[in-house]
Amino acid sequence: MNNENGTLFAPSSGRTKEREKRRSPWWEVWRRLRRNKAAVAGMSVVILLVVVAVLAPVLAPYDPNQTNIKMRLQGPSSEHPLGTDNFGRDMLSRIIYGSRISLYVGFVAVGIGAVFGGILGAIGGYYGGRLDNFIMRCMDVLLAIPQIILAIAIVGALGTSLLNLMIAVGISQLPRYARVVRASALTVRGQEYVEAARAVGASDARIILENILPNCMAPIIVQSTLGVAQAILSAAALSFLGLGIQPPTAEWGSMLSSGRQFLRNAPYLTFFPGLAISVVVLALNIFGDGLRDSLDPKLRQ
Amino acid sequence: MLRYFLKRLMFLIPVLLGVSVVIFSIVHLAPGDPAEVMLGPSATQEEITNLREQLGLTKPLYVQYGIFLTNALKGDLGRSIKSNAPVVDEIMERFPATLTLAVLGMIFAIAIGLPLGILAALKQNTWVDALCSFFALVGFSIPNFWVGLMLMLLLSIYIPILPSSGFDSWKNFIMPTIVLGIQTMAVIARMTRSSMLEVIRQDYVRTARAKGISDRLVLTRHILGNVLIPVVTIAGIYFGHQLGGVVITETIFSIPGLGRLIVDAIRAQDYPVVQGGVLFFALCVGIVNLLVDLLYAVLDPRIKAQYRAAK
Amino acid sequence: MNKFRTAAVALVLVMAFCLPAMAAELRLAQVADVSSLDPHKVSDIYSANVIRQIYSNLVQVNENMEIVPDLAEKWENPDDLTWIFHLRKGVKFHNGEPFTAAAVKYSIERIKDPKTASPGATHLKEVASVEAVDDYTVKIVTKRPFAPMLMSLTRYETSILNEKAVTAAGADYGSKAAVGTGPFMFESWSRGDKVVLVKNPDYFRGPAAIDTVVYRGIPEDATRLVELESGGIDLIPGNFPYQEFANIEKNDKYLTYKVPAMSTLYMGLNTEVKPLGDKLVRQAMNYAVDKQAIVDAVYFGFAAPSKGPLSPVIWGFDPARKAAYPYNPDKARELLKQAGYADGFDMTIFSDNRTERRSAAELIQAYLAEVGIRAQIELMEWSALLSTSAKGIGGAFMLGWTGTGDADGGLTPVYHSANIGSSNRFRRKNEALDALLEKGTATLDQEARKKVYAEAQELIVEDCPLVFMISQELLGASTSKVKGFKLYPNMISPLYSVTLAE
Amino acid sequence: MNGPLLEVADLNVIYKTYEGTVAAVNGVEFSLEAGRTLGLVGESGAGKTTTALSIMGLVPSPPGIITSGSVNFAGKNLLSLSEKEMKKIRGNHISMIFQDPMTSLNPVVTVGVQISEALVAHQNLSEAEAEKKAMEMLEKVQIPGQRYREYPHEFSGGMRQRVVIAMALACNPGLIIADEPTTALDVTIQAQVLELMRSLKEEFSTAMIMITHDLGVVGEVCDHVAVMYAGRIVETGSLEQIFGNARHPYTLGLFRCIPDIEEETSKIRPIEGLMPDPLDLPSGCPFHPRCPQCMDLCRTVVPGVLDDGGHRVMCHLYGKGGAVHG
Amino acid sequence: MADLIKVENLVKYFPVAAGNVHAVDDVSFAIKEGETLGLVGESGCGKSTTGRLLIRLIEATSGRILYRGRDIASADKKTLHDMRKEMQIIFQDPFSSLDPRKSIGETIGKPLEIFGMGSKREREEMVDALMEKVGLSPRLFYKYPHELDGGRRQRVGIARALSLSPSFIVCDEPVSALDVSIQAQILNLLQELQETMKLTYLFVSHDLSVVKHISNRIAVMYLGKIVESSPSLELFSNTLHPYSQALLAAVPIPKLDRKRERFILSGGVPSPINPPSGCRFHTRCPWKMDICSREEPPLTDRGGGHFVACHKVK
Repeated sequence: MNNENGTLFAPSSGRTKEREKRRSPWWEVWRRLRRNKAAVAGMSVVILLVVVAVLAPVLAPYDPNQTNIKMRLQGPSSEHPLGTDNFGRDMLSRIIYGSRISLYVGFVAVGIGAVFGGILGAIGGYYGGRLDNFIMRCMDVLLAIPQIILAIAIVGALGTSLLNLMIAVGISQLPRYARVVRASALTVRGQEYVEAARAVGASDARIILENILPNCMAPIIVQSTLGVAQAILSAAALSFLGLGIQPPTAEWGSMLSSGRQFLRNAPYLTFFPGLAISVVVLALNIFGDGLRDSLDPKLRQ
Repeated sequence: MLRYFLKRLMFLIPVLLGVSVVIFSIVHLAPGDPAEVMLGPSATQEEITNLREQLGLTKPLYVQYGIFLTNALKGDLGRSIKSNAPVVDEIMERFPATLTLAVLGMIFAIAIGLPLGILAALKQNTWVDALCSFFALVGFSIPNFWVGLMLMLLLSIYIPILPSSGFDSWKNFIMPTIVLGIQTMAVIARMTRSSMLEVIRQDYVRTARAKGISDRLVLTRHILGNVLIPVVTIAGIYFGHQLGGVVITETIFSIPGLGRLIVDAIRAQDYPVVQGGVLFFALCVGIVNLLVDLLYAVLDPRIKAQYRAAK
Repeated sequence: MNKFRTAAVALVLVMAFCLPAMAAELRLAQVADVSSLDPHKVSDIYSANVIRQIYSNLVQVNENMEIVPDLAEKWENPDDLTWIFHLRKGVKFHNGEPFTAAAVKYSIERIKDPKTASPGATHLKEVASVEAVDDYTVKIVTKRPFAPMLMSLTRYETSILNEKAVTAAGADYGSKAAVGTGPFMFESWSRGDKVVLVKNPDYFRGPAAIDTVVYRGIPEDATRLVELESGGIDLIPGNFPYQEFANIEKNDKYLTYKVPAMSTLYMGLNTEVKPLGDKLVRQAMNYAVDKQAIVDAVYFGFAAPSKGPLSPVIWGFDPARKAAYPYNPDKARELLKQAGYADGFDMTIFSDNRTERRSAAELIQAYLAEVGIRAQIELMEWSALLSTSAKGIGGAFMLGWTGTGDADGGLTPVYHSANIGSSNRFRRKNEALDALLEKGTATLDQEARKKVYAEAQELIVEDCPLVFMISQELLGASTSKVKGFKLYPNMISPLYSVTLAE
Repeated sequence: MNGPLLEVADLNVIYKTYEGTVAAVNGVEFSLEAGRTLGLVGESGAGKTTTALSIMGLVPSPPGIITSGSVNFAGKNLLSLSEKEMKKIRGNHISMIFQDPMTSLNPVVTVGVQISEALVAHQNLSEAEAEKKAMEMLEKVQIPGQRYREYPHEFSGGMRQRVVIAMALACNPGLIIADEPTTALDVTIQAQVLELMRSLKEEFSTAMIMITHDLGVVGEVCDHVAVMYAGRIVETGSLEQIFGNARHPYTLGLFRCIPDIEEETSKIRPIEGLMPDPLDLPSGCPFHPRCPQCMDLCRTVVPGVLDDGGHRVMCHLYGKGGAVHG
Repeated sequence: MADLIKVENLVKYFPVAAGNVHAVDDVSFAIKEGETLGLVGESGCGKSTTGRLLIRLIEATSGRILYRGRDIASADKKTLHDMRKEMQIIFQDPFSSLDPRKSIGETIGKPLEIFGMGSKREREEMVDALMEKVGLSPRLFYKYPHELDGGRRQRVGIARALSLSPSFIVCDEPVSALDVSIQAQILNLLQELQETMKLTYLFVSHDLSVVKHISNRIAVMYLGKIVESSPSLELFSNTLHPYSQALLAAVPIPKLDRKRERFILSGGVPSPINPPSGCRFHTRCPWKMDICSREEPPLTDRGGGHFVACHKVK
């Protein structure tokens, strides 16, 4: 037998060797992403939105919840660029504050969906067999119920609140993360480097954590970006149906919903919140598309 | 092959069972009580208790579920608490509107989405592609309820040429079809484009081109046949999605469909209607998936062979 | 032969021209489709409207909410417990069956039968027995002197049904069949969409002027309005969007209707929740909210601040009453200080998602904030709100009350301590009030009753287990060709006298 | 016909990518007589496939651009033909066999249709006639004609490659370009397919360009050999000239890399170093960084071509060097 | 030299919908310490499965694997873990065998980390030494696989396998995905390492010339069975089994004037799900006799350690 403990490879003379700079695969992704003009534009809008959400108190010209009956239903003017609603609240301020809720809902709902869906998918994909089968059948059940109806039922059961809305949207998105992660876990599991890791004695937990999950990240990230967009849409749809956001919180979907009764006299009450949702979702989708292209190993060659 | 489909049909059973358990638990978990809704705010405790008993709501939940399940197996989904009409009748009376909408939406989505995707892929990296792709992306991103309201504003209020509610004439269907189909249209266009681009790169397309056959033949025979498979998959998935989307469309355009029935029932805690309606939706989704599988067999001989081989 | 042919052609032509004019069709849009046409099984106003056209009652209310004869031509009280009704003769059900006292007995007993589980049973809970003295005389005996009896019998829930029709249809009664003695007969119901009624040529007051009535359910305010404008419907009998009313009033293409409603909107307070048990706090809250602002903002002026627990159109309303608790934030702050809440407190307002209630809650929240009360709004499904508030909700709740049209129906269920746990959602026991309410029910002398109720109203305003809000107005509109439509305060307007002009 | 069937001169192809410009083919020149077989040998990335696609007019564009050169086939410069005219050549006068028989057949179209469509397109045959001819072609590649209506998935790998061969031969083209036709196959199947190709080539007297990385395959089927390295043909000549008297250090290196199965003990001597980065080709002779006989001259000057009785070498060792040929 | 590894009646079936895939069906062989056994055959013959079974990357259906006399086919988890230090594997595909999200240094150092050898710093230095050993510049420590060409990646794979200084390495087609010039470099490297580190190889390949070049003994597999096995040179000078002969004849040789008989098999390899009865090769065998489809020929010694499983060979 050879020398024990790998002493054959005695440490080479000191750390004199110069190494080339570390450039992680993410750097590569970023480089490709940067070249995609549309993706950069989408990302900029998303970043802008985050900035707006964070700086809402600074940016908003008025208190979003300050009612002023005398000033209600004023069309866009220099004083109120986007007009006022039926309580005389400034629409611009409400839309600015609304970005907070939309982003919050989007990210938390996706967080819920991605974490639980991802765990279920990774377990199913790595271990396979009956466990996988059971998990996937459960996902089938969730998929068989139209998303929005499932979400309505969940909100109905848990009660109307922002948190419950996020849970409902998260749960209804869960299957897609489970499926995406499972699919890539299945692919990764079959890769020789996973076999190699087992050959050098890595445990299941180590393989899942160090090999499977990092290599599933690309689809998870892409799916999550697009998922945030979808979650914002779903949450807005639920708010539109009158579920989820407590008044007087400024939220785009519920603003749109309550503006609807003034569709004839004050269409700007529905127009602007809808436009805001569209722009954000569009930006996220464009960014997600760009990210997908940058992460796609097929385009890497 | 028939056996394969019968088997697939059997696989629907556990899914439907799962759906019934999930939805039964969710609706019964909700606070509130259909008896109270029916009797209104003036009801006395006694009246509520009496009605609850009449409705069988005083029994333990598992017993209620058992009763529901045994009856459901006999094709009896119970009677609506609100209207006392058989749930099956309620569903069947509203299903045609929903089905019409969903099918029209799908036809719209395919009729617009498919050519759009093909065009974009054929003109890859030109302004035509950019325009088509952007159009699809916008269709994918704008909230459909907003589209509905804006269409209504434009076509019923500003230029009043289309009715804003009801479903009596073909005119009634134009706006709802667009609202319902727009997202699917976008998805199909995107899927068609990416699938086209993938197929175009395939060796067999290069082989076909190396044979010197016409571009039209390459497109129709060698590309489209293979493009359609993922497109059919996504269309199938979105058909189910559209069934959910009808909730919004039906609300905006006051169309008496299944989506609104279920949502109203959820809100009124009309348990039998919720359960029956959701189960029916799940069944539709299952059947559509099955049809998609059948379509695969038509489109792809490999899959057909698999079905044949499956026991 | 030739002549005959000419005549036939002429006839066809005349018919062709006349047909559209002859088949006068009235199309109405309500907020929702009906849920059932079995009067004993429903409790929603939209079904009630259709039921009102199909069925008759022993007695009815007119547009001033006064009791008038319907199937009963006259009635008397031989003693405090007995009601004798003399019925109209020669009345036929839509299925051809004659209307007799047996039908009355059957209908009342069906409502009272626990197996029916009728939401309307509450109105007849004091009835001890019904007896058909002869074919055209009915005797009803109550358990105790029950003054609101007549008002109860005007309710759509106590419509008179035909036993044969009910038995024949079985479980499908109300969805596939509905047989009454009213001016219109049930023709068809496409679920979720519309109900079609046709005129009853044998109606005992003579056939109605319009041939067909189509009730549609259009939940969206905007859509309903667009439909009226585009000619899709002729009439919106109530629930006209407030924000649009001023515009349409100006437009002479439309007729508008406006009456004070029987219903009131209030914010109930669970008096078991701290500090809402403190009367000073409750009064402070009443002073803190500017009700006129809610009238303006939410109802666009089509409402009035409440003068007490009853709407002015309810029988028994004390006309001497002034607005309860006019807006006075200083007084509110003072009262709060007095109660030991100078720094205010935190509370929750529960509401369902109906626009008016939610909007009112938002404004209330803003006004309460001005006196230091930090209220949070929590939206719930209607069913959850009903259920939770009956069991004792954790704060205030937005609710409306319509009652029966009689002061008893407007007060007893909501304020009598016997109803704590169900319809007394304030969970407030006031023995003096209980006594007054009981007395009001038992006093058959109407003038004496009014005094009792005036006292009760004062007591409630003073004790205020709720924040009084507004009494709203009912708004409706139609195209100008609709003639003779009257909007009733109870929102159940008969269409018998409506005609359609060319 | 006079002169060679195919004459490629000064062919240059680049690919424009985000990373930069890849010089895939650099001044390739060769010719091929009717009925003869040329082996185009080289390692991956040498530009073999791009050369083939250039002849077919199928260089994917974007990103590929043919910057200069001519491809004379039967007297016509293919590079100057319109797409429409090119379509008449493709599959009719020149056809191509791709590497992977698993992916070069359309999975949803029957093999019969895939064979007959070229016949319908080029030979004015009716569907029925084309079907009959296609069945004959199947028989020719030793597949029963009645399997005409089957789909590719019903055939094994070796059979699929035979279908592809039938497809390529259907119109009896003057030239077949076979791009690594047996690389994806097992050795015993490879032997079958090579044998089949050899006999069919005789029967149809078709010229062929055999693209391969396997010198053994070249030895089995080719008359002429061209060795490619980094987009250039570094050595070309008859089979005897190359196998018997290889001169370019790269060609020599290639032979030394392969373990000799017929010798008792074999020594292999690898070519040191790596293939050059196509984005950044070395100056001078592209092989110089790996060349054991590298001279100063090699580092700066692209060697010219020395022609010795048809045996052409592009190396400074054999010429005065300096001038780029042509 | 003693047998380092000895395999007895190794069987591996993969259950699929249509039955069992007979991937490896009753295979026995032994490898002497410091030697190389070449396992050759066409795709799907079970050679790679055999390699993986040997180091228990997949579990055998039945059979014994003796490593230095110890049965490791049934070793428990702990023993298995320790065994990893002794037995390693080099994979075929230099693309999929390296985790794209890990730098070269991490990949090579991972086994050391798992077995807790040295401090982080020491491990890094060991990795540097390993990299030099396999001809990689330690400058590449932080490079990621996608930045390297196939040959270098394969060197990374080799370095990873060597990091625990094993005695036995399964080389699963280590050069078949490489260009010829690189292939030669790797083959030489493997031989060099074998000499300096006294390694024992199981060399799995479909390429007869490569196998011949590197192996001491060669076993030819067909449809999950070893049909012939003999010392390397003997196999080429005295090929006995008809399949081996066909395989040998099929190899194209880059030489002029070769004198070889044409021997081309007809048809393809039958399905391993329901392999042919008797001798599995009988469906393609030019010498087929009646007995061949009925009885399975045993693998018997024809002298000098030359085993063959054929009814015809006497």
